[in-house]
Amino acid sequence: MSGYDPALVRADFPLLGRVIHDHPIAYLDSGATSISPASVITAMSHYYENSHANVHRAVYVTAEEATATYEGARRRVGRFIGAPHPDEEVVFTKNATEAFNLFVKSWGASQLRPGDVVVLSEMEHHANIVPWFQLRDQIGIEIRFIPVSDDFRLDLSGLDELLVGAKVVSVTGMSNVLGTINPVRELADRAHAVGAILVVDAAQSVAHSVTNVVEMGADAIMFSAHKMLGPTGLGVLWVRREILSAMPPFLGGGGMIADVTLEGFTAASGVTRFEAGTPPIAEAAGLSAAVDYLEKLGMAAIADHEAQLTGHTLERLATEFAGRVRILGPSTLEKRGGVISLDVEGVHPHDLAQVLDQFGVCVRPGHHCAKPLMRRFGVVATARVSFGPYSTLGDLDALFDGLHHAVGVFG
Amino acid sequence: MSGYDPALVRADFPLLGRVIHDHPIAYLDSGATSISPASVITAMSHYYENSHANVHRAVYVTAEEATATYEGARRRVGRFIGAPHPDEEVVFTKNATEAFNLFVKSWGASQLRPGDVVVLSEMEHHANIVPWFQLRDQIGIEIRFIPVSDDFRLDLSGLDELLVGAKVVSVTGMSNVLGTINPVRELADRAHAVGAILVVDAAQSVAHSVTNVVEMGADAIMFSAHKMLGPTGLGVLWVRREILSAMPPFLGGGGMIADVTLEGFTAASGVTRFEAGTPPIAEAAGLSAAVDYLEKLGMAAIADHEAQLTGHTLERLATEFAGRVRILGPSTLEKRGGVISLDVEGVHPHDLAQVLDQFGVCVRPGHHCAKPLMRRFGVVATARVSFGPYSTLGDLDALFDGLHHAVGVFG
Amino acid sequence: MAGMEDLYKEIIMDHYRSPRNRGELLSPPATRTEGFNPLCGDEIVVYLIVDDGVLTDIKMTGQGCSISQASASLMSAAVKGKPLSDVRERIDTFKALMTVHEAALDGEASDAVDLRRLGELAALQGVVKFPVRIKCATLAWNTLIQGLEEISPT
Amino acid sequence: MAGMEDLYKEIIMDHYRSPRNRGELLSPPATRTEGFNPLCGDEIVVYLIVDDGVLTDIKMTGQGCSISQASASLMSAAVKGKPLSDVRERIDTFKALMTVHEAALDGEASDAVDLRRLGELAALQGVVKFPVRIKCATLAWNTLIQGLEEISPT
Ligand SMILES: Cc1ncc(COP(=O)(O)O)c(C=O)c1O
Ligand SMILES: Cc1ncc(COP(=O)(O)O)c(C=O)c1O
Repeated sequence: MSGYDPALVRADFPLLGRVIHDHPIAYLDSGATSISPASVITAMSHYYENSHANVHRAVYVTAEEATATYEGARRRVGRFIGAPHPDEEVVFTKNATEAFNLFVKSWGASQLRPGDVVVLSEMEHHANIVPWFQLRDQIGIEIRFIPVSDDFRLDLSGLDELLVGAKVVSVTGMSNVLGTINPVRELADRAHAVGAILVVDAAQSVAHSVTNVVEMGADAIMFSAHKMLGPTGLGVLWVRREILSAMPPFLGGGGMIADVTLEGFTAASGVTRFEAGTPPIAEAAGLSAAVDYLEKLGMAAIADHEAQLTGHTLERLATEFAGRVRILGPSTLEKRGGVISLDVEGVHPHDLAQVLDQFGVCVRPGHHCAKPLMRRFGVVATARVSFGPYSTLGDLDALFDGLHHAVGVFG
Repeated sequence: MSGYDPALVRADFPLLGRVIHDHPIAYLDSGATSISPASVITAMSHYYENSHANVHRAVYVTAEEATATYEGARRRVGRFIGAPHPDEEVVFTKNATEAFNLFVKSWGASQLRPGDVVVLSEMEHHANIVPWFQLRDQIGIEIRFIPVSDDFRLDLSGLDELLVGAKVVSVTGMSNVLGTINPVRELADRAHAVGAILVVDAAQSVAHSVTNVVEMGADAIMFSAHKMLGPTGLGVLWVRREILSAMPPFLGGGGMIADVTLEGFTAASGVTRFEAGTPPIAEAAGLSAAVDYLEKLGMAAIADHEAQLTGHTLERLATEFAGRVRILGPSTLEKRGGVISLDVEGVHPHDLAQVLDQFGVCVRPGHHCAKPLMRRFGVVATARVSFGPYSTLGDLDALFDGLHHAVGVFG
Repeated sequence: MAGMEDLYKEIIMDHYRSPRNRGELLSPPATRTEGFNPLCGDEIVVYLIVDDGVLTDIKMTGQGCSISQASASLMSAAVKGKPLSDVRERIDTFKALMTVHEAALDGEASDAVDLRRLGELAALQGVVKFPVRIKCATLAWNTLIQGLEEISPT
Repeated sequence: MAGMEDLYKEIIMDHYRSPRNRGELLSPPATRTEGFNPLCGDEIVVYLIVDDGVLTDIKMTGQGCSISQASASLMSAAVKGKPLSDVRERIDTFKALMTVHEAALDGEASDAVDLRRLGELAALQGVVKFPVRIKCATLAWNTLIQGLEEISPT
């Protein structure tokens, strides 16, 4: 971790200057949304103050700048995830959820036939479940779930049977509840071996480790700008060119057409066919700046830093709360990221989060949009701690102060 | 126009400080996207710097603030358009186009049967055409178009026949090409008389005159934040409560569910069922500030101001370019807004816009996402001038300087 | 800024630790109504017996946070054995209590709630300072309303 | 900042005002290929006759801005009567000219285009400084490529 100074990083994030209930804020909810460095906020203000114009269709200077900003962001984020052809593969959506819906309702609805099998996992976020259910209710596909083992891993022992008839395997790169990092490359190879494609939910992983779509072997991935230090209102869908080019449009409207008459319309070619209406231009400017910032820190360095914090937290939980706190997720650092779900005996996650708030600590209670996983482990909710590049040992001290207090009050 | 000082208004917009090719910028492209006052930009930075958190599911302070900001924006914009029940009727989307797609693919797909008639008009934006074509290709509805007369108005002489079998009439409140303001109330009454609902595309009108959904008699309206001094990445769908409550969800994912199991899902009730995934939170903060700003100026005052500029422009065109410039739209102020499409003899709109850029003047050349209308009037493109509350007579002087120059170069 | 003591009043902690009227009733004759909070996963089942216009018995099961559990317990104590008209009045008073905050947010005046008429329920007043927790407090009440609705539709 | 004179060179205005090879050819024998720019509505129809490996005739109709019209006219003059190998070379050179800007945006070095080999086409060079107009300049060329593709698929 030479060169990585969390205190310096922290200083780049205006929100971390806040004082909550007389405590410096300890933002430990990056799994829900990350916060932004000043450079991201400034990039968006800069657009609004200087180049606020619509894209694609005008010739005046600010409109050219807006177009360059927007298309530049497409290339920037494409390179960040190792996309071979950013201009032809990166689609901007409003969030990762829309990216899933677009893919399922365009690729899925056009390529899948009744009885085709879609393989998900029990640890998926609702964004990677509900759109498939909607498609099933419409065209009659079959959905199967890779089970999760008692040690919080995908149980691949029955995968061969699950893959019979499969046309797509869609799994998360990293669980937003367990922190588990899944063996994406292995899943890609096994999916491809039976002629299925592999879709990866990269929402939780993209800001915390190096992402390379080619090395992953993925055919499509989805993520959100707001979980990678960027703004709300922007998601990314990357689809391999060969697959994307066969996908029919999803939303209809301006910007996605080649022609419209009173009789019908023809869709544009290329990624713009999936981007109907005025796109999130300022948000794209923000995402570019976020990617710049992440790369400046270095994705490997960020991963190291967060692993250190995660290890520290797991250790302190084991020593200070043995038998009182169950961790819903792997208890060692192996193949796990900086998301730690707590189940504290006698303290409901909502109450825990409320007590922690009094210490300036931000953690998220709830089902984390993963109700099937909650049921699998017999809980209705957990309190989730999650890290970002700006997290520090000081945040952890606040967290543990609060945990001790909560156990005292409710225990 | 007592009290309305365009110079003072102009000072609120940072972008208007720009100098383009040695000219102060004359931003005359508000029909494509408006620019934002400092208060809107600051409202978003404020969110990112102070309350950047996800909404709805957390108990800590910044998350509560984010939720209050987001839900507050729903109420704010609901009141702005006279919605009787903002909390139950205002849905946030990514733009007006998504709002149309949501409505067509939720309400339309669930309520319309093969053979049902949808009545649009020849002057619609692609956003109010293509989604209906997509639905037609899926379920076999019939789409009819109210023709546009030679004087650039809806030709309602055959409306009774068009309405036979109609379940929905969907028209624009104001044309984004012609500037024509349509008789929405009359259309509402006639649609309702045959049991059809009325949908209004308010994208062009909402920032330029008073909007009241009840007085309009509308059942649903759509618009975008970015055309009303607000940010990119946010649209609004308002649907009357009785109609909204029967609509099935559109995008699936987190936040829109009541429950998810391995067998299926049940949708949440209320507007959140249409807002899957992390919503545009900063954008909602920006929209609130934009609405505050618009109301501070006063919608009636803005309408007056823009009418004055429009009248002035029509006059100068008639006196300085008689016979050389055709206006695609009404030539008087009656029932028309501040959008003026020019067809200049011998000067292609693209070239005109390019020359105007040299004078710091921003106008938009193209088909304005209204290709059927372009065909109706035998042009492939126009150069469109459009006003905002910050437009001034000085902008018009620059425009006319440029027009004279362009005619000189190309004439 | 609201402090913890506004939320976790002694009465609330007491009802949370020793919930009243917990358990099931045979259904039928009792009605059985499920409620849940999709945002946080809290669940409740409310059993009701109404006899001659009186809510003669109420029992509840479920899981949830201290606020939702205590609110349920407080509610059961406040309505058990009461004529339905009294029960409805209690519900209205509780609702008024919980909407104070929304109204205040909107900058509108709200009818002050007479706290003395609330008895122990007044302990829930602090919840309105924590808007996200209002949904926790109202879960049991909304489920009660639904249950009564099933017994005698209005 | 690029000025008007970079875009509206004299040669361009000349080809715009007096377009070469305008008109139609009987099809068949000529191929007829339509192209259009969905962003601005410009349209073009390119007629081609290829005889024994030589583009013996080319004619065009359509409407568009000065850049798209002039580019079409310049193109027709540059390829008419040329062997297909020469035509392809012209196309490649033109493409290289138009991508200079994209590459420069990305901060990558690009092979310099030998302007002398371009002849009159060099007048289009200024277009790259106006990225939005590149699509205007390339419309005719892309339509030509498509037409040749129909004649002898590669
Ligand atoms: C009349 C009209 N309807 C719909 C739209 C679509 O708006 P957006 O691009 O924000 O989705 C526009 C703007 O382009 C418009 O002018
Ligand atoms: C694993 C995972 N997938 C998908 C999503 C959905 O992202 P968004 O809400 O930005 O659409 C999330 C975040 O909530 C997530 O954690």
